[in-house]
Amino acid sequence: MDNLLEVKNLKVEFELGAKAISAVNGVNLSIKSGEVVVLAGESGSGKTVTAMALTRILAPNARIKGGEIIFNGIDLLKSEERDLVKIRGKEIAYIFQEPTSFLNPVYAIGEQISEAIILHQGKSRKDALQEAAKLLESVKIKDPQRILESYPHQLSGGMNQRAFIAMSLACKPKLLIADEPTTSLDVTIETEILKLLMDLKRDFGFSLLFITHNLSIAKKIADRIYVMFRGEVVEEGTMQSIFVSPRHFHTRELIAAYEKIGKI
Amino acid sequence: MVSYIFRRLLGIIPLLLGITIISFAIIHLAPGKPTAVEQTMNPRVSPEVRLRLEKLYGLDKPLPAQYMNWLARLVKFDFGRSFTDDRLVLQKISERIPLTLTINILSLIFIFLIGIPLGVKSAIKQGSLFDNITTVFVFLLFAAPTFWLALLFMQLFCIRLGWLPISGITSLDYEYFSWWQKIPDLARHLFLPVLVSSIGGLAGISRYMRSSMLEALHQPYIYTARAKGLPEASVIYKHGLRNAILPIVTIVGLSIPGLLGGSVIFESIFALPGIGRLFFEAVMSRDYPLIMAEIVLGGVLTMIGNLVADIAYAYVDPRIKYKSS
Amino acid sequence: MKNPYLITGVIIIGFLSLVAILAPFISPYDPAMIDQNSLLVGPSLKHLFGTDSLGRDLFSRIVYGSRISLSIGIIAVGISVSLGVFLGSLAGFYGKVIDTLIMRFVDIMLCFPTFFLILAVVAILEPSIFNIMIIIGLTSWMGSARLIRSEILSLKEREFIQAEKALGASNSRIIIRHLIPNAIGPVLVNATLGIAGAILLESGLSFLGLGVQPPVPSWGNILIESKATLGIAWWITVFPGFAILVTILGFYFIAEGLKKIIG
Amino acid sequence: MVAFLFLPAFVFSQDYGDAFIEASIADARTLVPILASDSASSSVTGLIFNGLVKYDKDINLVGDLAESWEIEEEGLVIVFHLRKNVLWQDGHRFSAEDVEFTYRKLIDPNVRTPYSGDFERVKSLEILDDFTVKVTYKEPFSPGLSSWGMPIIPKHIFKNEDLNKTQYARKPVGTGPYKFKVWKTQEKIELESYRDYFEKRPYIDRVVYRVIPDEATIFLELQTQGIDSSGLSPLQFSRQTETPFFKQYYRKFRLPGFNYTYMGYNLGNPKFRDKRVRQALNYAVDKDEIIKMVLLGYGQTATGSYVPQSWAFNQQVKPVAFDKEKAKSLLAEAGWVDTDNDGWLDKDGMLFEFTLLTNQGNEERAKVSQIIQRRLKEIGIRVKIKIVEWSVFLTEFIDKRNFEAILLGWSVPREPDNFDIWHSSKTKEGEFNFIGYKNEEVDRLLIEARRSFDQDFRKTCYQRIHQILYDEQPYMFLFVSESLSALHNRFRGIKPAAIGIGYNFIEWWVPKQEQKYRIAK
Repeated sequence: MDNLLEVKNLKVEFELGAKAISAVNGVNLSIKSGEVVVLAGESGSGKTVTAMALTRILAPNARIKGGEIIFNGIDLLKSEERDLVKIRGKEIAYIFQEPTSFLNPVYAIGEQISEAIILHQGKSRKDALQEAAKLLESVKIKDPQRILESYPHQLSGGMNQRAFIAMSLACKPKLLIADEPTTSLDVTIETEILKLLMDLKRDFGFSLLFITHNLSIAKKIADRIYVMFRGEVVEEGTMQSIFVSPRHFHTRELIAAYEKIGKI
Repeated sequence: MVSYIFRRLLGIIPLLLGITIISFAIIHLAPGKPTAVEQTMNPRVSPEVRLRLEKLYGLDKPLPAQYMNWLARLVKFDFGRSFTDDRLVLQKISERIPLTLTINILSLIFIFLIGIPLGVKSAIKQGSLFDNITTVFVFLLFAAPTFWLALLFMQLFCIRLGWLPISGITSLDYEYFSWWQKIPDLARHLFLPVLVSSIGGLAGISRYMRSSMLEALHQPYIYTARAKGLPEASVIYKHGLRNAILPIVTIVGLSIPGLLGGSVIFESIFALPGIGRLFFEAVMSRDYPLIMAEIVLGGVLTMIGNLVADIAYAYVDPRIKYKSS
Repeated sequence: MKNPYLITGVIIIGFLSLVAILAPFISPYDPAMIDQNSLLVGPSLKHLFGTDSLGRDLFSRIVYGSRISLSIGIIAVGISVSLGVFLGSLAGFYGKVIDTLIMRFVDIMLCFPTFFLILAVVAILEPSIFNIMIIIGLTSWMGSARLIRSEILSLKEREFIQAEKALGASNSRIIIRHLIPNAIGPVLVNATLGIAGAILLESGLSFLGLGVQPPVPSWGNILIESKATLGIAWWITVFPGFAILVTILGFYFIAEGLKKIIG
Repeated sequence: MVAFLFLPAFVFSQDYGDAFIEASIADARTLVPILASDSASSSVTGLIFNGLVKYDKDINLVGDLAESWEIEEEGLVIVFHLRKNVLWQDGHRFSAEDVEFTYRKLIDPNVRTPYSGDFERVKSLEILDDFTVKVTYKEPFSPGLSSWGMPIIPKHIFKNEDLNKTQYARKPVGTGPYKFKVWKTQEKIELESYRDYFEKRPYIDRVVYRVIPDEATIFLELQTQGIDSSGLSPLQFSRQTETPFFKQYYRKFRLPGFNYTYMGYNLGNPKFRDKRVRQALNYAVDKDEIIKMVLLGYGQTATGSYVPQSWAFNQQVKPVAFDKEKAKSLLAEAGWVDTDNDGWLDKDGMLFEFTLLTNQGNEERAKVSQIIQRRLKEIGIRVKIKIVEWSVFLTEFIDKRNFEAILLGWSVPREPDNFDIWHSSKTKEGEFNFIGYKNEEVDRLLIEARRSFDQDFRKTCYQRIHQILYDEQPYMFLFVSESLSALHNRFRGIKPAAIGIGYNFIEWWVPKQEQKYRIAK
């Protein structure tokens, strides 16, 4: 199986006034088609920055200082913005941590989902809304019409996250990047969402890059795992290899945290 | 919603009472009596006459009685007559309204038309040369005393270049003009006043818009919009601007009392018969009924403005809904 | 150059404050010295900024004027901020009746045509520097009060305040040691803008003849003379106008810089 | 020379038309002339209405609506013979009824007129026939004659109106050379010529008063020819209008003023009770310097309550020369010396300092007070300057006698009777002898003069008063300022005289080819 995505020696810096702070420093990772890869690490370790860098949607003061991001054989770092916008949302889609704030408060859910469909598939607004309703059904939402007309603040976090997932899947992406999608939700909803994601993966057949600080989640879903620490990947391997013989102290810390939670 | 508005309107009454009692006390307890603004003593005006005039104005009664009297008439929308020329106060105010309103509305349009794009552009290009130049430029406008700027403009546009008339609203032969001559004539007269009265607001709105837009552009949903593959223009204008512009609605509401307010300074310089001068002269000549009427008008408008701002905001921002309970 | 606005602003205002403090050493003449032989003389080595219509040295008047104008701005805003912070923190911290009362009062003051109050007081009680400072202060505190109140409302639920309370700290200690210092950022920005506003307001009052009265030189009343000398004494238009402009700009820059620091 | 020869031809071809645009710093308050006390209202009503008498160019009383008059019974009675050919601007005939009506309204306590004082001395007013009116005074009152310069208002318009609230306050009907046309509040008042005016049809068709509340704007308007006439400050007169533009388009006029500025002492204050102190102060202040600095030379030293062009003025009274030493020695005589060498005079342990009070909004007075402050400092007197708003100035300081010294000015009426200012009975609150001046001779002369219609006798009285006042120095008389103005030079027919230039306004005209504004319908 070829790599769907291959990241080589990625470096990202942030400009803060006159200073530059390195956030990602030479990350290498790869994802094969259909694979579930977890990117683990404590907050601030550079996971999210890495994820955002993949389609270059970083904050304006971030600078990609080097490396390659090869997706489907194309180096995204060398692509023009106009080519990138065709990949974002269509080939590579994202789910974020806090669905309620990552959804635009002034547009109804339907509007936000259909936006990408109209854009990437050239459908009419009416067709796009129908498509959106179907997508909502596929994320196990019972009354899609009501949700389509609702605004984010009117829905619960879990509901918003389902809607968000539906939005991300609108164009059947090859790669879904989920950045701590369950962190802001409570545990029962977390389980539901995780289950949903895995079901959807089966149905839609995307690869999943799942970012979390929580190894218990990783253990449930991951084929392979990368552990990041201070902007670098410090360990990679299958779940088993990492749990059995963690080499880096940070991995051991994460495992310790997991075991502590497990005991409670 | 209806009951919400009703409750808010009821809430105006105690505030208004507070305002009027304070102002009534201030203006009546303050030294000075209703006299001509004219700064000459006229030996032909005998002191007996002055006393008689005071009696005719009812100023010999105790203050609370005067206030109750005034309040009783206010309930019937009777604001009384001006001390200076015995004309109905309402009439004196209302004849100033069209001009004041015109200038203020034109200024408001001008402010929004220029200020919003300027602020948005600054925010998008945050830190760029454009941003820094507009920031400094806007601060400069803000920093200049109005009358000074007005005089500089007059010397430049009216004397040096001779493009615009100095003051007034119309040319003297205006009545003999046909409509296609009237409109440019009005425009030429109003240009500088509108420009000068816009400057503060222009600077304010563009700064406000800049920070509001900056805030919007740093919101998480902007990343979502980008991640969806939306073109940058769509990201900025559809997702950023729409959110950033919401508070402007509030500002429009809050501008309502300002629409009927005037600035005595630029009205004096441009010789415009606006409300600002009326109020100023009323204060200087201790024209109590007129002062009180303007305070009531100002207070009511401010409160209505706040209400309109709140309602309008609820209307445009789906996050806010007033419970009608 | 991390914060160019702040640095520029501080340099400008620092320089002006220095000028104000050192006025007697800087000015070459007594600012009130009338000289009937040099009425309206243009800038020269003898009179750097020229003279006014009483033959007084404009440079000296502007230098001394900086004392008046800056102190009007700073003291007026000092009054307004103290009042605003005091009432705002009372309202925010104690809530309930006190909050309602204070905020109603704020509402009344906000609906009040403040310009009228200023006019009335200044016109009626003579426009001394003192009165102008006080009245500007007394009519401009509402913004600070609202800001501090809302900051405190959100702060007081935070853990460290709850912890202090649990440890039995007195209310005034919590307010003064914890709430106000944490909430003061936006108020400072507001205050800086307020100083600028007060200086401009004084010049506006001068236009109406209600500013600081001569012979005391304020930038406002110096600039006003430019009206009477239109076209023949550009220096009276330019120098005091620029003094005001640069000062206000300085304060705006500081405010902008502060905003950046608070984030 | 050639031009002179052709002059008569021009005289015959005086053209009608054009407009005269004047700036007014304030709007008129009312166009009911007997209520109007502000100068804006008065200058408008002055063109719309006539009194029975008026002053001619040499400041002599002549008939206006009255053709002639007789003074009878040793001044107790004045009989006015009215013009018979006068029509109100609405076509009604003017008659004695209107005069009587005006008088009734002037003394009606319910009418808010400030001018009742002079007319309350009238015992009765009788209509002898349609065009003859007999006015009987309680006692002879010579200033009464000039008080009949009060504009006469039409009975047929006002008889059923409350004068205080009448709509005609904003659309007056008079007998004068100009008819009311339109009043846009705070913007302009426009008049048009009354073709049937009893003297003659005025040449200028329209007169427009534009309200421009700011002096700087008025001057800028002159610079763009937006107005035809405006008063000028000394600085504008001497410097700002000395440009090719102004020389091309404007004529400037420099006329003697009817005013004087003074520093008045509160004579109840022990510091100022001693005449020598007041005289010393007069020596210590250099009036020439003030005139040079504040008026840029456009004025002269005042020596009393009358202006030099008035018949009451005493030429013999000469202003004292500026003399610091003389001032010091007079003060020393009065006991004021610097005993402790601190630079300030003292007496009985009391420092010589006082507050000089003046009103806001008058740049000239602010400057004068600063010059006086500096000069008095040189002889060891400390002056504080306090500038207060007009209404407060009147009610809190003047009326309550709550001042040490004031800097003020009087405008000087054509009628020299100034009983109200100097007579010792006029010191109550609200009256005008607020400095508390009392001199028996002056009191007597004031009364004798106002009881006599003999101008020579009155002249000796007033000249003596002039002399006494300058010697006693209840005021430090400072200066009489000239009235400076600019007038667009397309206007012809202007003949400056002692009284000013406006007296023959109906003779002014503009040649057709130079006319600027359209002809009114």
